[in-house]
Amino acid sequence: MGMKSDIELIKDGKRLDGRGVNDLRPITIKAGVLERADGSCYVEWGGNKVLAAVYGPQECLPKHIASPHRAVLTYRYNMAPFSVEDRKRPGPDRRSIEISKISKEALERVVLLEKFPNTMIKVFVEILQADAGTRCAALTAASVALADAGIPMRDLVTACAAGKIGGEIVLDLGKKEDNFGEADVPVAILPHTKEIVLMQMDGQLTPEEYRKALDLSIDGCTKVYELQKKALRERYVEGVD
Amino acid sequence: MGMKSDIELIKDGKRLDGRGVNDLRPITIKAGVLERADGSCYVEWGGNKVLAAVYGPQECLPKHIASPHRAVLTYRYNMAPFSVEDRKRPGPDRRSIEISKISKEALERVVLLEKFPNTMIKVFVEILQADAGTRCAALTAASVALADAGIPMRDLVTACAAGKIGGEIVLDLGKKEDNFGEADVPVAILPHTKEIVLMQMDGQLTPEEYRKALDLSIDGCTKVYELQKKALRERYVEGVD
Amino acid sequence: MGMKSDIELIKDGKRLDGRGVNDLRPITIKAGVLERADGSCYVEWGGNKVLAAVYGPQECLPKHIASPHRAVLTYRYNMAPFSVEDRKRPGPDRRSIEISKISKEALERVVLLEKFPNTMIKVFVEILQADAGTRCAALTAASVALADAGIPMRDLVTACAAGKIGGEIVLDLGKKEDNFGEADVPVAILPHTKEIVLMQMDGQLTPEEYRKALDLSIDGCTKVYELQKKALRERYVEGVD
Amino acid sequence: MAESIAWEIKSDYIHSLAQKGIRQDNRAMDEYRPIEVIPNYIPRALGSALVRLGATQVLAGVSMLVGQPYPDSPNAGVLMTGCELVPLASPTFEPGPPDENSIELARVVDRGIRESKAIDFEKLCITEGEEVWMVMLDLHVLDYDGNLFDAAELASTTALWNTRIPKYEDGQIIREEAKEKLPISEKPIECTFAKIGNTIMVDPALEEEKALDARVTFATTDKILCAGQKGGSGSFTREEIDYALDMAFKKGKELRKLVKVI
Amino acid sequence: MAESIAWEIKSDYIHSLAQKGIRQDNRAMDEYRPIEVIPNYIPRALGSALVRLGATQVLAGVSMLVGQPYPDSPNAGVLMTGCELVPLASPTFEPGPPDENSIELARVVDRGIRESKAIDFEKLCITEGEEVWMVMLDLHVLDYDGNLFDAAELASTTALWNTRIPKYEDGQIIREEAKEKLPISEKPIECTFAKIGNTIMVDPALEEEKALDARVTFATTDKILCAGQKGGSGSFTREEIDYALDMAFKKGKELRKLVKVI
Amino acid sequence: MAESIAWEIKSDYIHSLAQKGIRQDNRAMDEYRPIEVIPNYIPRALGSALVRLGATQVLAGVSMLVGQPYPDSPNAGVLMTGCELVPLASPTFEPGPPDENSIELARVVDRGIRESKAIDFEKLCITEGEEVWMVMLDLHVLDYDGNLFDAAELASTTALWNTRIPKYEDGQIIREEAKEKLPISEKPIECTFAKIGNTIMVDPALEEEKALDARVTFATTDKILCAGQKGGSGSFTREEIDYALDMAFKKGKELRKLVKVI
Repeated sequence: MGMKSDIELIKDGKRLDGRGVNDLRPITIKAGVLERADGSCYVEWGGNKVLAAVYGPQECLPKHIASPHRAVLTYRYNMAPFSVEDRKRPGPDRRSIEISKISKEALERVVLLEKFPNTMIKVFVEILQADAGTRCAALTAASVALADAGIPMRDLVTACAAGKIGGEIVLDLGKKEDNFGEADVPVAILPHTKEIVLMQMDGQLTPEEYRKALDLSIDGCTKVYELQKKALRERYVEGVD
Repeated sequence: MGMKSDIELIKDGKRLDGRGVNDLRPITIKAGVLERADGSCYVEWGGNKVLAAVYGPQECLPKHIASPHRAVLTYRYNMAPFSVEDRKRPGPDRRSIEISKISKEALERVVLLEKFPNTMIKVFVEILQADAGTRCAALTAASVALADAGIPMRDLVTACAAGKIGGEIVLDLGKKEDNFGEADVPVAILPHTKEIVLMQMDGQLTPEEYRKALDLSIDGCTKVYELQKKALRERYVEGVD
Repeated sequence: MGMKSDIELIKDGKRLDGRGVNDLRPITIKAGVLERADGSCYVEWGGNKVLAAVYGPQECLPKHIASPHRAVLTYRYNMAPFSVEDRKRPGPDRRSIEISKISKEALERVVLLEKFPNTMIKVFVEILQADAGTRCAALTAASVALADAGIPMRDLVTACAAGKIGGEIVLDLGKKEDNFGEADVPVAILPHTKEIVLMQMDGQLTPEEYRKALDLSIDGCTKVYELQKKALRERYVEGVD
Repeated sequence: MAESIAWEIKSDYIHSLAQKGIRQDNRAMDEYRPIEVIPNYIPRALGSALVRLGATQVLAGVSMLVGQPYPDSPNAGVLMTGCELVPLASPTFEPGPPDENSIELARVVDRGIRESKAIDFEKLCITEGEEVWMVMLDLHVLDYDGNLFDAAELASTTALWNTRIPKYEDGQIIREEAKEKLPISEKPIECTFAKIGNTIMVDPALEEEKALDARVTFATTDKILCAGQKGGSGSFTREEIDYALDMAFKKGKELRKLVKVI
Repeated sequence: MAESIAWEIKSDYIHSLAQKGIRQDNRAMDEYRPIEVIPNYIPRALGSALVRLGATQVLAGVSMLVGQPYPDSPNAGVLMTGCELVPLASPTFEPGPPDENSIELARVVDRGIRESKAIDFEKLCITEGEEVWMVMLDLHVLDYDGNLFDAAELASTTALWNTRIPKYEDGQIIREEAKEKLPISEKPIECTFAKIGNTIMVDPALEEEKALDARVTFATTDKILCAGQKGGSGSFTREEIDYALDMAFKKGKELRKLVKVI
Repeated sequence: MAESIAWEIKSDYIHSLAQKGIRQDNRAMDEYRPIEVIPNYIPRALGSALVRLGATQVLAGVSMLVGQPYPDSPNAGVLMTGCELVPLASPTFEPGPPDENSIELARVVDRGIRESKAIDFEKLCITEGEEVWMVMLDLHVLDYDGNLFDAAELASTTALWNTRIPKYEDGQIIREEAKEKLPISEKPIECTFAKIGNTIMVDPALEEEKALDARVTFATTDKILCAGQKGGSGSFTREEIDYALDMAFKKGKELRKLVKVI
C-alpha cells in the first residue's frame, strides 16, 4: 500500500487493465486437479495461479494436539520461490504465517469439525504465480478443495477484496493498484448468510469509505461464489461420466 | 573485561559513581509482581531491571525428561532486545545458555526437588535493562520468585560479584568497571551455610587477589540477602492485608 | 570436477603423486580405536583421515520410526570444521546429507537388520582431514566398525572410486585430480558377489569410458577389501591377547 | 494442547453472563479495564513504554540501527516490529521462535503504526539509497491477562512518541548524544472487540478471550481507519462490524489521551 | 513411519507381477508413462516449465539474481537448485526444511544440468570477481506419483531453455526488459530405472518406487553420460548397470524431443 | 533421559570409595590419568593437536579467516571457539546444534585462552577497522571418558602454539604459504576438580563425573588465575575452593610441560 508513483490508477472510471470500479479480474476455477490429494482445486484469478489440496480427515499427528471434541484443521499458505519477482526464499515467512492463521479461522466457521473428533484435516495452498489478492484466491480455492474432498461444510467460504485507488473505492485490486493504491480490504464471507469470517484492512479510509469497500467486497464474493459452484458442478458431472 | 581506555576507574578510594570499594549499588527487590506466574520478583540493581517468574510444580513436558525421583528444574535467562545498547537479537545466544545452565545448577542445591517427583519447576528471568551483573541480579530475583511461589527450599540463593579495577578489589562492578576492569568474580551462596553454589571468574588475578574477591563477594551476598528477606516479608504482610 | 587449470594431471602414465593409473593411494585401516563406541575404525587413505563409530543395536528413538520387522540403520557423515581449507561450518550441509543417505542404503544391503527388530543401529563417520574420496573412505571405515561392533553382516561393504583425468581412466582420484579432472565414479560393492551397492557419477564420460571406470573401481574395491580383512584380523588377535 | 475442562466451564459461564448483558468483572460492554501508561520505563533505551491494562503488562522498546533502505523506497527509513511472547508472561507461552500468535500480534501492531503514516520515514533517510535509520520496535509481553493488541499498540505509540534518534557521525552511532526526537505526528490506537454469543464487548480479558467466538480489531487515528483484523473461528454480521468500527473511533479518542510525551 | 500393511501387500503383488514380466499398468519395461511438457507455465517467471509424467506433476521455475562469484571461478555465473516437496503433493511429504529425499532430488537434477555443461557460465559473468548472474532453479513438486527425478530434470531443462535474462543497469535488475536468452546448448535428460526382483524397468510409478529393491538414474546428453546415482537398499549387478546405461541413452533421445523452446 | 539404574549403583560405589579415600582406578586424588599430546595431528590444518587423557580424546583444530574487527576493538584480531560433541564420541551425545554442555565447554576453554592474554590480538590486525585475522578454534571430541575441559584446553593451547598464519595478498588467503607463527606467549592450562561427598579429586573420569556433587575448573598461567567455573548441583566450601585453586596452579605447571611446539 501507499508506495509513491506518478501512475494514474484510474481515469474516467476505467482502471489500468480496462476494468470498471466494480469489475472482478477474469477468474477460472477447476476442482479435482490432483491425483494424490483427497480434494483439490486450481484457481486462476487475474495473474494469480493458485493450487489447493486437502488431506483428511486422518489421524491427528502429533497426537497431543488432537481434540476429543472436534477435528483439528490446519492451513498452510505457501508461495513458490518463482511466484514473485524477487525470488521468495522457501519456507514460511511471517506474512504467510499470519495469512495461514486467519484463513484457518475462516474455514473453522464452516467445516463440521465436530463430526470428526480426534482427527486432523489439512489444507495446503501453493501460490504458483502471485498477482495481488493471493490470500482471497487461496481461501476460495481451499474451500472448493474441501468440498471436493467430500468434507461436510455448513457453506462454502468465498473471498474477495475491495480497496481504494485514486480516491475511489474499487473491487479486486490488481498488482499495481495494490502497490500504489490507498487501501485494501480483503474479506471472506459465507455466501448464504453473508457472515464475515475473514476481514483485514490496511491503508487509509474514512469510516464511510470502509463501509463502502466492505459492501463492495461482499458483492464481489457473491460473484466468485457462482464460479465456485460451477467448478464443483463440473467436477461432479465429470465424476459420474 | 580488559578493554583498553584512559578512564581512571578508581581515584582516592572512590569509584566512578562515587561508591567506595566495598559498596553495593542501590538495590530494590519486590516479590509478587506478576498475575499469571505462580511466583514472581522484580529487582532493580543499579541500572539493571530484572523480572523473574516461576511456574510449577507442574506436569513435566516433554515426558521423557521427567524423573521418578525428583522435579526437573529449568532456568531461562533471557535479555529483552532493547535491554542493551546494540539491540540484542531475540532468542537464546551462547552466553544466555551458559548463564542459564550454571544458575539452574545453583538453584538445584536449594530447591527440595525430591518432594515433587515427575514434575517440572520452571524459572524464567527477563533482563529488561542491563547494566553489569545481570546474572547475579537474575539469580537473586529467581530465588525470591521461587519462595514467592511457595516452593520449599533449604535456603535462599543470593548472588553478588566482586572484581578488580584500577588494581583494587572492589564489590559489585558497574558497566564501565566491567568493560574496562581487570577481573570479575560472580558468586552465589546459601546465606546460612556460606556454601558456594555459583562461581565464575574471568580476567587476571593473583591467587591472593582471587581469595580477597571471593571473600568480598560473599560479604556482598550477605547484604543482598537482607533485601531478599525484606521483600518476602513485605509480600507476606501485603498478602494478609 | 572440471575446474580449469594448466596443471598436467598425468604425464607418461605417471600421476602428480607418482602413481600409475591403476594405483591406490596408501591406505591404513585400524579397527577398535574408540573406548565408548560399540565398534570403531580409523582409516587413513592418502590425505584422508576418517573415524567411524557404531552404536547399537539399541532402543529405537524416537519410537515412531521403529519397525517391528527390522532394525533401523542411521548413517551420519560429518566433516570437522578444520578438515578442509575453507573452514566448514559445523552441522550437516546438503552434500553431507546426500552422502549419508546413499551410504546408509549401501549398508542396508549387508547388515542383517531383520535380526534386530524394533532397534536402531547408528553409524557415525567423522572426516578429520579431507583429501578426495572421503565418501569411499568413510563407507569403508563404517563397514569395518560394524564388524568390530559384532553386528552380523552378509558381507563387508568396500568402496573405491575411479575417474577420468587428462583423458585417461584412473583409479582413486586425489584432491587435485578431483578438482581439475573430467569425471569421478565412486562405487561400493560387496566383495564376494561384486554386487554394486553404491554408485555415483559426475563429469563427462562416454559409455565406454564409464564402463572402464566402473571395472577399475571394482578392482580397487577388491584391493581395499584385503586391508579391511587385515584390520579385523589384527583386531581379533589383539582382542585375544 | 489438551482442552482443559476448567476453561470450558468458565467459557460456558462467560457466555451465559454475556447473554444477560453482564461481564464477569461487571464492566460495561464498552468499558476498558484500568489502564496505566509509563513512558520511558527503560530509561537507557532510546524509547520505551510500559502499559498495564488490567493485569496485562506489555513493554515496548525501541532501538535504532543504521541499515540499507529497501530498493523500492531508497529514501525512506524502515520500521521493523518484533514480538516475544516470553514464557514468563503466561503458562501457555512456550520458549522458541515466534508462533502464529506472536507474529499476528506484531504484524497488526506494525500495520496500525505504519498505515497511520505516523512516522515520517523520509526524515529517517541518512544517505539516499545507502543508509537509513531502522526503527526496531520490540514488544515484550510481561503478563498476559488478555487483549495484547490494544496494550501493545498503546505501548508502541507511546514508546515511539518518546523516542530519540542517536547522533550518527563517521559511521558510528553515538547513543549518548540522542537529542533529536523521532519524527512522528499521529497517535494510532487499536481497539479490540470480542463477540461472545451475540454480544460485542471491548477489551476482552483473558477469560473472555478464551471464550470468544470472534474478534475484531480496528486501528484508528482521529478520523482515519488505518488497519483492521478479524480473528477467531466465529463470524461477524455486517451490523456488528459497523458497531465495532464506530466504537473503535470513540474509545480510540479516550485512549489517545493516555499517550504521554515526556 | 509405521509400515503400512497395504503397501506391503501391494509391494508383494508388484514383485510377483514383475517376475512374470508384467507391470501393474501393463506398460512395457522400457516404456514411460504419458508425458506432457508445458514450457512457460508461469509466464511471469523468467523461465518455467510444468511436466506431467503420468499423474506426477513437477513445476520448475527460474529466478535470476545478481551475486558474487565463487572465489575459485571469479568469471563464472552460478547455478543453485532447490527443491520443495510441498505437503500438497503427497500425504507423505511434511512441511519443514528439505529432508534427505528432496536434497537428493535437487542435487541429482543439479548435477545432470551442471555436468552436461549445458549452461555457458562464463557468459553469465557481469564483472569479473564482483558480479555474476545467479541462476536460481526451483523445483516445486505438485503431485507425487513416482519418478520425480526424470520429471524434474525434464522440467528443469525445459525451463532453462526458455529462460530470459533480465536487463541489468546501474545495479538494478529490470525484469520487464528480459529479452536475452540464457546461454544454453545441451539438453540433459535423466532416466531412472527400478530393480524389482530381477527385473529392471524404466520410469517407476509410485507403487513401483515403494516396492523397488534398487534404483539407478543416468543423466545423458546425446553421446555423453554426465551424472549417475544409485539408490535404494538393494544392489545391481554389473550387467544390470550396463543395460540401464544403454537404455538411458536410448530413452534420453526420445525424451529430449519433448524439450520445447518457445 | 531416564536415569539408569546402573549409573546410580556405580555412583553409590564411587561415593563409598571416595569416603575411604580411594578412586576406582586407584589414582591418587591429585593424580591425572595418563596424558598424550600430539601436535599437528591434522597436518593440513593451520594448527591442530590431539589430546588423549585416559580414554578421553579431544582434537582441536585452528582455521584462519579474514573478517571485520569488532567496532569496539578496531585494531584487534578475533578468537572464536566452537565445540561439537559429535555423537561418535559417546552414546549420550546427540546430533544437532550445540547443547548447554558443549556451549559451556567451548566458552570455558575460550575464556581460559582469551583472559590469559596468550594471543597478541593486535598483531592479528591487517587493516585497522577493516580487516583482521579471525582465529577459528574448533574442538572436536572424539571419545568422551570424562574431563573434557582439561583435555580441550590442553589441545587448544597446543594447537594454537603450533598454528601458522597464511599469507594474505590482494584479498586472497594463500594457505600454502603459511610460515608466520601465531603471536602467542602464554600457555593457559585448565584443571578441573570433582567433589564427591567431601572428597576433592582432580581429573574426574567419566564415572566420577556422573557421580560428582560439584565441579570446579581453574585456568591458570604460571602465576595468574585467568578463568574459573563452578558446575554441578552441589556446593563448595570456601576451604575446598582454596584447596582446588592451589592445586590448579601446581598441576597446571606439570601439564604445561606437555604443550609441545614443533
